[in-house]
Amino acid sequence: MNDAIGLTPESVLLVAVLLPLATAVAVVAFGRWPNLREGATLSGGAVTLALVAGILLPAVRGGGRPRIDLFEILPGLQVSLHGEPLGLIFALVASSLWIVTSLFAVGYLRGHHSPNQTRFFTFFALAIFGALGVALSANLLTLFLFYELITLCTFPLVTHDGTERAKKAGRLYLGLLMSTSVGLMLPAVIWIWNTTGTLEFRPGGILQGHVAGGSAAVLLALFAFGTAKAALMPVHRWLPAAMVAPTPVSALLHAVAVVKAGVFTLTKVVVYVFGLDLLSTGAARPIQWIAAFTLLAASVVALYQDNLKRRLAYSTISQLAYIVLGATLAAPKALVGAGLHIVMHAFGKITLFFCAGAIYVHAHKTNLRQMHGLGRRMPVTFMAFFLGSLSVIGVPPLGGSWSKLWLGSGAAQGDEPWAVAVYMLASLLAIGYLMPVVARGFFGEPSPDDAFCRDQDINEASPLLSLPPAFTALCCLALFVFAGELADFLGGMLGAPTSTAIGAP
Amino acid sequence: MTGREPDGDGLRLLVEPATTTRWVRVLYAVCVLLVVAGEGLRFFSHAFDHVHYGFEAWPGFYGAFGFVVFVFIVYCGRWLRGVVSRPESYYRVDEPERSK
Amino acid sequence: MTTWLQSLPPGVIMAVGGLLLLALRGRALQFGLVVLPVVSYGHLLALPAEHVVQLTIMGLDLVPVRIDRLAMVWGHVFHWAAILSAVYALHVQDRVQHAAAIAYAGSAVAAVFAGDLVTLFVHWELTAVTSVFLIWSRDDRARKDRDPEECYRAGLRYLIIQVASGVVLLAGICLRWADGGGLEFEGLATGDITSAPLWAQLVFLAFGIKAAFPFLHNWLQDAYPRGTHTGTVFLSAFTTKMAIYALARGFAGTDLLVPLGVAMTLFPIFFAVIENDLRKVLAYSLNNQLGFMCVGIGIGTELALQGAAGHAFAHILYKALLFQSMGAVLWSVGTCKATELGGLFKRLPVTALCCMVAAASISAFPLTSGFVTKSMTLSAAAEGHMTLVWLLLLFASAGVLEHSGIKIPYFAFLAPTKKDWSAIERPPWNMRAAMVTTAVLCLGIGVFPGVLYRFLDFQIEYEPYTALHVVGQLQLLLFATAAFVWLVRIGAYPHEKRATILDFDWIYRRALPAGWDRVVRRSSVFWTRGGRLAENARQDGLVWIQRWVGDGAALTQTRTIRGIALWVLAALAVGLAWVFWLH
Amino acid sequence: MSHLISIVTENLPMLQVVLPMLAAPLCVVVHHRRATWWVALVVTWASFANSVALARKVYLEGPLSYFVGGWEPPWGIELRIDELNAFVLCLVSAICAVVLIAAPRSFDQEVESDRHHLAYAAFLLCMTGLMGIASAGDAFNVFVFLEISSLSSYGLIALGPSRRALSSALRYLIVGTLGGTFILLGVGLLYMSTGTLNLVDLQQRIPASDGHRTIVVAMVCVVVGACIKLALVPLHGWLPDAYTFAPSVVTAFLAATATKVAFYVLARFLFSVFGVASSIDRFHVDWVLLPLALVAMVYGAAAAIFERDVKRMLAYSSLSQIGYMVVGLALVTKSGLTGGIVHLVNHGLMKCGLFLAIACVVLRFGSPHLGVQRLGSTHLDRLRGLGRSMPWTSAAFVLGGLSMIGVPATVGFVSKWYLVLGAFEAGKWWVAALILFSSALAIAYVWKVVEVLYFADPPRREDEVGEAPWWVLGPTWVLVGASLVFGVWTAPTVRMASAAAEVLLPALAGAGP
Repeated sequence: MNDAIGLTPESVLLVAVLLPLATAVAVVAFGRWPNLREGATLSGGAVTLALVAGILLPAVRGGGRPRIDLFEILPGLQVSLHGEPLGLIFALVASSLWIVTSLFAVGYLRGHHSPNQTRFFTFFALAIFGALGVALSANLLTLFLFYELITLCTFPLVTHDGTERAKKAGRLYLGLLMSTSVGLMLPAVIWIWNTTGTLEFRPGGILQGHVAGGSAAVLLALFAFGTAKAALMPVHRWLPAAMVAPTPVSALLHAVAVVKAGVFTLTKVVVYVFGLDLLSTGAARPIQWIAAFTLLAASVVALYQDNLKRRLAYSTISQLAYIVLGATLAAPKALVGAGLHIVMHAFGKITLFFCAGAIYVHAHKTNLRQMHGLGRRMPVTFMAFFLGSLSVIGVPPLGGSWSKLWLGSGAAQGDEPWAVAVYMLASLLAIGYLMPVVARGFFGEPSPDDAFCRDQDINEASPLLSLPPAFTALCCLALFVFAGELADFLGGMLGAPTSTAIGAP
Repeated sequence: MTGREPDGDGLRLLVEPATTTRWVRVLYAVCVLLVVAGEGLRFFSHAFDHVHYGFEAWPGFYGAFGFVVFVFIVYCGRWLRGVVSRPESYYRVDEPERSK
Repeated sequence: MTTWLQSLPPGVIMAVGGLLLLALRGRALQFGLVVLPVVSYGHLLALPAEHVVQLTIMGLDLVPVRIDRLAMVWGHVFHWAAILSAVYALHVQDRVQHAAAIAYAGSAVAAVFAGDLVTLFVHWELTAVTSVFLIWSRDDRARKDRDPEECYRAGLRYLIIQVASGVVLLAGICLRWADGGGLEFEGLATGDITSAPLWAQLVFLAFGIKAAFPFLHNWLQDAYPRGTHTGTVFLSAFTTKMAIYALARGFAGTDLLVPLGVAMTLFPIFFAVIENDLRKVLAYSLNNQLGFMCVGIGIGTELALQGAAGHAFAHILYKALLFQSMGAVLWSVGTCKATELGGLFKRLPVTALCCMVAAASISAFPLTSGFVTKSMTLSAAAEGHMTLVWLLLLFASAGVLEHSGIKIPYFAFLAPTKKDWSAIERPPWNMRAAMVTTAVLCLGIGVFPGVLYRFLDFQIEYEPYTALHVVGQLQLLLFATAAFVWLVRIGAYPHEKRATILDFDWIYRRALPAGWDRVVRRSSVFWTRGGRLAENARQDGLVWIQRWVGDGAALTQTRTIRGIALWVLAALAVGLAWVFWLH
Repeated sequence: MSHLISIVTENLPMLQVVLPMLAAPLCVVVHHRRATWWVALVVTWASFANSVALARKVYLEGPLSYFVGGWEPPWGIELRIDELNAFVLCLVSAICAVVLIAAPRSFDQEVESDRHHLAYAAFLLCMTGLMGIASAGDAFNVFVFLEISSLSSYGLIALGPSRRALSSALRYLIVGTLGGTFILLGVGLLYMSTGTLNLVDLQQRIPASDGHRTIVVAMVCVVVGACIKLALVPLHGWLPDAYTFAPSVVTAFLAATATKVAFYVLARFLFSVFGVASSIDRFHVDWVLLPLALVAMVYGAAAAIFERDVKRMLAYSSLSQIGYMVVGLALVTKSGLTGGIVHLVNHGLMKCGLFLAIACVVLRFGSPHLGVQRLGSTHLDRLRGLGRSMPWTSAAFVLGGLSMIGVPATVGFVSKWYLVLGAFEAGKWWVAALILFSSALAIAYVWKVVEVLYFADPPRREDEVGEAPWWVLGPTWVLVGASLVFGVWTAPTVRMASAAAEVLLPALAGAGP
């Protein structure tokens, strides 16, 4: 039936990527009518999600790998899109969270009487355009193209407030992200092109037999630091700085588009460019160590942050390192874990950011020490925060526990027991930096001059602010149940022989 | 919900100084009786035939063991208190650090 | 319908239903609080005695439900404890506490019926994150003992350690699964644990944390005294006994458990003697009781295992009763510090009597539940010819009498005091009802041990009431009591004193943080200095670069014609020199 | 009619040089401001069409020779068009055609009204010279056209509104003449030792004379001369001031063409005339040029970061970008050379667009010469908050800047791709690293302006004038648009550039992409 109306998976690839772009145009066009404008965003998101989930997902699950070549950007190099499990998962996350985040953004920006809302939603849609492009790119060049697009389109979002701090953060954001991608990732891409003559993503990788272990290590390092969006130390500094952005942007940065594009790129490169065999020779060892260090160091730093969003930012750095470590462990299970964690962390972290945003708009509080007893005023928000935290920590029955299981098991499978220890230690640290928010919020004693927390009449934030986090928190619960499906689906990226190695049916 | 419970005057016997001494004497007497009972068992039944260890059959073994152990524990406790006892506020967080 | 109910893991009704309590208040909340454990128990009883549910997900063969004889022991007693504790907590109007407590009880039950390690892990962690709310929750009745800040910190420590146990378990699972091994939760190791595979050792460690092995035990004494007056009753019943079950299921006959258990029976005794907070005394006592069970599991014979199971069964009840009575004191007086109490029996006679029943039970006086269960472990040790173990356990039995049998009732209810308690409120009816019921159960088990053994479907015959056993035990207990009296009379018994007693937790509450602070401070000096150096270097570098290429600097100022010409000539000269040199 | 057409088509190579040359005196004669503009406009667009047609022909039929007046070499003047020339011709005429649209509005403000006809005449003469260089088939005519273009460009620069335009022009005049003299010297020496001036003949005869001292000296002279015109560091001294003080449109025109043609001369002489065997293999000119180019690349970018005058900043950026081109040349690989040549066009497009955007700003504020403010009208502080009042100009600047950085889907990326690829092909990864480092520096200087445009508050409310006229904005966007279009649709530029690279490096033809 889909074929009858011309919606082959191939054409859907293109349409799904272009829809956010069209949405951006519509947002500009409807700029004067806010409700119409938001309607454009939401319907764009809904259609995109429907296309990805309704047509691409079944096609790829059925073993299909739809592919479409768009145009030749350089001789011999096409801008092409393809659908494969890992990318599709990312596309699903991006398009589904786009809708939720947009809803939240409406509540946030209107509640906050923020100026330049049209600009905001335009670049928001453009960022999603970039994210979907990254997710569905069929070769490194296409990926690089969209990767840079995300950086550029999120810059106006990061600096949305236009203050001196925002400007400074924007400078760091753009400077770090672009200089690393241009300075490190681009040469890696060209190096690969020069060595192998192809930039296609192929199961099993394209580098096998072309580069030796040492070169592979250097190449991997170029990718690991070139994708500064993955926030490996020491190229993580943009992330806490970018916290000056409005909270929906932080949510976008942390969950939907930016950081996920970074870790997704790394995972994708490991699977489809390097291939597991090449990396299992120890070429990934240095990056593993750096990821492990980042994982722990960022957690420890998070413990000391009083500003809630900064705390969450460092938590994100740590969680991204989970994925980077998982990807570079180059064991089948760890890769599935990395893919799973992209999803689990997306939903968990976006919940936390929504909550932080709701608290900011409703109670005008940014710092932990001001939030004592706030949970009794905003129970839904804090309950959502609790569930989101548990998912990030990796406690059942929330989705995050499964990705932790896969990652840990992958570490063991890759014969790196220390990595198991690192994962486990990090989840304890995560309790240390997340649970105080819940405990203080619900049970803390508000300070005597805190009229807000002491006022018995004040209640939950507006539905547009409190329902999105509640929804995503429930998604975290639901993901616990559906993680099996996800893992089986992700196993498909490793090809038939390896998917039996991970134990997936 | 509360208040219908009778005052425990009946139990006062337990602690009135005049009666405590009597209770203590009763306790000592029971102890002696128990040793006697143990010896009685030795002679009038075969209970001690099945003990696992020979020393279980010593006259008043359990009683002596209990007494000595108890005194030992208490003296150890007194010694331990000297080592590990700290002011009650030892772990208390300094005021400035406490959240407001 | 039947199949759906049958595949529902026992306890899940409570675990999920507990969350629904969040939406209720008033009568409905009270109703839900009691009905949920009752319904859950009904569900369990309706299930077949031997029953397994299997499930495959992500290539993992899971067994969410596995019902058998051993699990049923815990299944019964956990439900009893849940129902009694729920009744005990009826007067509290706090949705969060109730929801947490019921969900906690439910997940503990579900953990007991987990047939594989992953399912176990799920419930294992659930008990942690639900129970912590019982420590964090506010409790207006216990303000004096529960400084909110201390409770918050203790709760956080508790949660971290509990989840640590979970992640160690998970690490074990990860290692096992990576090898492609099965994850069934049954007989993971036996004999020498040091020669077991690493994953099994990790699982052992995980169980050990929750079972409060020596040096891993402090969360118990740290957190339980900080629970709410009703919350601690729940806490005392589930977490540790769930761990004991897990050890019995996975590590029966593991040699190391015997010395570990002996150590656990011994060291808390001495701390309990000098501890002032009576709920903390009970926490030490709990630790000591766990030691008996560990020894039983370590011995691993049928008698020992059933001794451990029976002991756990009886223990849950009398320990709950002890905490209930202390909770009642807390509710009435607002504190459980021995220095603040004494002579309460006049005002709280029912509580006092129940407390004494519990004290007698834990001390294993004949006709109480402790007598008919604890002695199995000792017998098993004796039958295994473990003389030293046997002697030390006997030693510990006298110690139990010291801290739980005498100290608790004496200092709370009997000790001479000048305080006038006539103004204090008496515990509400539901607390008293729960206490009395529990006390009756303790005595009933003691009087009719056969009923218990049959009820638990024990496979061996054991007769606790032999004349020798009764006389010996009475000798032990009464002579020890006599020693107490004598010591008090000669003034040698240590007076209670307000104090903080250091334990191993000093390491992570004081030493490590202090060391870490020093490291942070040192390194922050280093960082700030290094940062300043780096910043200076950056500034200097910028200045230096600017000096050369900045606006109008040496290299960018407008050139004189002569200057440009000189460069041209130089270029020409260099070029010529270059080519002629190569020529 | 068809006869006429055939005359035109047969004389295409000639026409594109002769037309502007004839139109220049016409402008002087006409003397009317707008009329002269129309004359110039028609001629440049005709030349543009001419170049495109010619390029088409070259690609379809191969290189073609044209003998002026039908006299064959060595006595006549030969115009020889191959893939490389055609490419350069297209760029020059296209830039001329587009820039000229913006000229009148900008001249109205910056050039005294009675000198407009002179400006157009000089413009056309300069174009003549540049087109001539690019199509001349013999070395002497290269020199002659070089002088034509140079002399007229001195005049153009001198028309600038500031008094310093004169001194800059004078400086350029002297240095440029020096460069021209060197080239003349080199050409003379070549003629001395080979007896021919025809480039093709030279190419054949030089290997025979195998490193004759005279030829070596000639090579040095030509390279140094070309490098002066090219403004390769350290021979760049004339450039920043000349670009800064020339009229805005002139800057846009010169920046996009003059240095590019000089690059053409350098490449032509090094690779075709002297040949790889001599210039590279024997005398390792690349060993000298590569370090200089790398220094230029980094130095230009670093200087641009600190520069507060936007026009001057772009001038420094040009130095850096010239460095890229020379790097491509000095790598002596197929991809490197392709990168250098494609960057010649790409940089022409984007830099011209950027300078035209600046022309828009200048239009809004008035020139410093007219004394609106003490601050130069192109000073960074004058751009504060322009993003709001001049959205289209600002957006054009941003897009041009992104291209300068080398963001994918812009022309800058295409150039960078081939340059880095060339560096990898040559096994010089450190060159790749420096190229990318310099790109990272480009982020800094571009973003410095972007921030001022969008995040700074306008200094004074009365400055809220509004957007520049479409007569200037249009060409700006045409160029910026082109730099985006050719960033995605790279087939024409890259294919032409790689064909040109094959002309220069026939030995490497077939290697690489």
